Amino acid sequence: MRKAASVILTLCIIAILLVPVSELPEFGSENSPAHNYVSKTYLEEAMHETGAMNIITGIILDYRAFDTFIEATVMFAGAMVVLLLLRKEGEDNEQHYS
Amino acid sequence: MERLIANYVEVCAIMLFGVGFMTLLMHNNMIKKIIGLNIMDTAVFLFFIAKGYISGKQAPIVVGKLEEASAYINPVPTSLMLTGIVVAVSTTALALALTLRLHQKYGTIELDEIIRLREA
Amino acid sequence: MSSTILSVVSSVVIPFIQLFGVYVIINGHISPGGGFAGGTIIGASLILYRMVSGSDAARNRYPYSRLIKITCFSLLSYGLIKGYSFINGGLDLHMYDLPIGTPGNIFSGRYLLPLNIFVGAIVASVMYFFYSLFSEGEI
Amino acid sequence: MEYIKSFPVFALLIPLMLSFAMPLIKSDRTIKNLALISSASSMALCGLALKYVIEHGAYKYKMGHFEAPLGIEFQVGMFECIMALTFTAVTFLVVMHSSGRIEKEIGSRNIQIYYLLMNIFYASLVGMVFTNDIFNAFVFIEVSTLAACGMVVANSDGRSIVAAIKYLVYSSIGSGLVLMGMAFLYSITGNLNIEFINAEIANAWQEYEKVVLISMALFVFGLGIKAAIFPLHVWMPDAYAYANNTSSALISGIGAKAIIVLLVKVLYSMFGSELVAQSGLLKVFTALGVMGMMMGSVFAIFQSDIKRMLAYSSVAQMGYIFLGLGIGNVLGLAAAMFHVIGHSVTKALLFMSAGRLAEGAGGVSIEKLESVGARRPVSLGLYSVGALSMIGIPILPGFVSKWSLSIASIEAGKGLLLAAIILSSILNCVYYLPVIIKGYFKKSEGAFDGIKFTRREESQIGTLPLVVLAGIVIGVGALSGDIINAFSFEFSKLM
Repeated sequence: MRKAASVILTLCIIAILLVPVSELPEFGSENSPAHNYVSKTYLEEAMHETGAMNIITGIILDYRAFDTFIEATVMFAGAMVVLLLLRKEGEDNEQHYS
Repeated sequence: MERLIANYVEVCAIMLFGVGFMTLLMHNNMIKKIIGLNIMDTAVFLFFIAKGYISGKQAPIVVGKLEEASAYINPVPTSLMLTGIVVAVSTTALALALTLRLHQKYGTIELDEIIRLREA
Repeated sequence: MSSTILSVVSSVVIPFIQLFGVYVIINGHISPGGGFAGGTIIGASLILYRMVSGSDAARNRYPYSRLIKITCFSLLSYGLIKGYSFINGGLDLHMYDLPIGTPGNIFSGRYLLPLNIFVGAIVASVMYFFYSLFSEGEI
Repeated sequence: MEYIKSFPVFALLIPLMLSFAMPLIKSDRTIKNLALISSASSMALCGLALKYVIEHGAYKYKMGHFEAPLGIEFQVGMFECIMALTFTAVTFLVVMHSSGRIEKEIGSRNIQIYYLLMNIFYASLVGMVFTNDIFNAFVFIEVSTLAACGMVVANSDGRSIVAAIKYLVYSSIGSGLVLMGMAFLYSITGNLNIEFINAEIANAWQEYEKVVLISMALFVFGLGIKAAIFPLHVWMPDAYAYANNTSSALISGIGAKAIIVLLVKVLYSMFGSELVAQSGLLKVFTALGVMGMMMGSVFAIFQSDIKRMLAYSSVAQMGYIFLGLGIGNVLGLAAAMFHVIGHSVTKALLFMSAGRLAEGAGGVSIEKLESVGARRPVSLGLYSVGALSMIGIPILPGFVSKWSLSIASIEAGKGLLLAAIILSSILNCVYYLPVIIKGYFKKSEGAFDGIKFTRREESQIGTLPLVVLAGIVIGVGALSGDIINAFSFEFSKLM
């Protein structure tokens, strides 16, 4: 019973999500609204304003550096929680610091 | 309807999302649930990056001379998905660590058995 | 897993993997790659070293205390550099900023190079943390 | 040059930087003091930012050198500053209260990591309230989920691990839906800043109508799972009940509330209120709200464990908030946001005092709480302050939000909601009053032997934050008039 219910639920979620896909601009089309002035400015200005030849690095480390800072905290928090969970007895503090 | 065929990558992404969601709901084993979560995350990343793609354009890395903006694809979705991937990595690592602790505590990772053990 | 073939081959291969990882981090703002990709490569080489030479040798070479110091130091300096530029930019103070330099060479881009190095260090040690905690429960 | 403009950024950076420094510090005492200092300084900075906004009005703060559509920016307005001040004040008092009792709750090995996660948790909530960039808000949601998950499993007992896994799986589904909604939205608007998306949606609305509706539905469902509205609340009771007292006070007090603040920002300043009204979302909110109020209270009545009862009462209060969102007029929204503040302060007080009662009675089940007043008079007194606010006794915030919600529903012509509010208040009494009555008036045999009737229960330092929190609850009730006016003025611009 549970399996049938989850299959039906998933199928109707897929159907609901496919409705807007049929309205989205074509895949790979030149003039879709997503490629507006914001991405054009990134492409043109990134090299002059941030000095990065790799525009993606320019975006994540200079334009949207706050995003990447919080995301480094995500990684750090994930590592700390895994450390909290899987650390066996006598690990962290007792170890002498070389 | 023909737009669905034109947007075949987005349709595959949504199918993948459905597959991941169904794996999540159908299986009781924790590892399979985590696999389902990963499939869902990958589907969302595929969908997001597919929106940034412009056919016939090159990657937004300036090689030699900076060509005009219309020679490159849209860089924003790719840079966002870098963050999304790291978030997915941390969430999966956390879920696997919790599963390991579950196994140590209850000896099984079947969620319905654990709930039965807890009730008993 | 400590057969001689493995240890010999890995002692040859690991330096090159780490060199490649450092290259990917250093050239993050010029060629494809960057902190995340390079960090994962270096993390993989640490994991390979731990696999081949066993956890005791790995614990002496990459002890928990040194790794947690590296991670915290790079997170703190990322926060300080970027905090400085948030305040500096947000309030339009125009205080001193590193020069952009000519886009082609390595020391160009205001804070891109140090930030890439810090992010690479964080990602490498976190990947190594995940592996050693999952396999033995201690670093 | 007013440096005060950058105070919200400092309020966020200080806890993060201190949490990065914590693994290097070895003595637990320093770590507790650091956590206290960082939450106190965040609270002070948010207070000063609020004072600046009252005098000079709202402003936008660009993070770094780049303006809005390219870089990320903070929207520092009256609504955000009041919410951030509430969250940091509750955190400060929870941290002060926890410093004496954290060893008992989670043992002494994980203190360092626990306070680290607590710092990251409330810093991400402050960030979620201030940020004006939708993808930045998504990353903040993820950080707060991971940190909250870490805090739930800190006491490493089997049930909290199962609760944490359920919590993580549900919020991963939620963030997957939110990210999918963002992908749809980005594909038709092209930028990520909330105001700019609002402008783009205005002209992309006719052409891509279904895409906007579906992305709004995805946002509501994704954030709804994380905010634990009624049908999607399944993960919440276990997570709150089996976590230790400090984490459940913090996560229930401010965790779900920041998601509600984000939902309001997404709906009203990104999609626009006429779009929300047009899309029939208000009817969904009203239905969810009424169902949540009723079913949450009904579940809470049948609970034997006091912390699970409080968790289900959170579901009922979330129903009130969504009822306020569903009414659709300015007063309804202002009343809902006032209820967010009132509930976050009261729920933190309730969870902390319930934890102390459980220690006094030696168990979480409500039957054991008979005549616990003899052993824990102060905690039971504070618990009853929170409970009376929940029931809706005048002067306390619970009453004010119920009162303004009913006025708003009459104004909006939906008088029927009045019946729901009154019925749910009666249900609230059914499950809050017995604990107070049992504690004070019932006398179970053997309850009084071996107790010297001293007024002081244990350390005075421990009860100070609770008394201050009870004072804040009463203060919020007293100040409710101008808080609601401030919110109504703020939301009238958005509506």
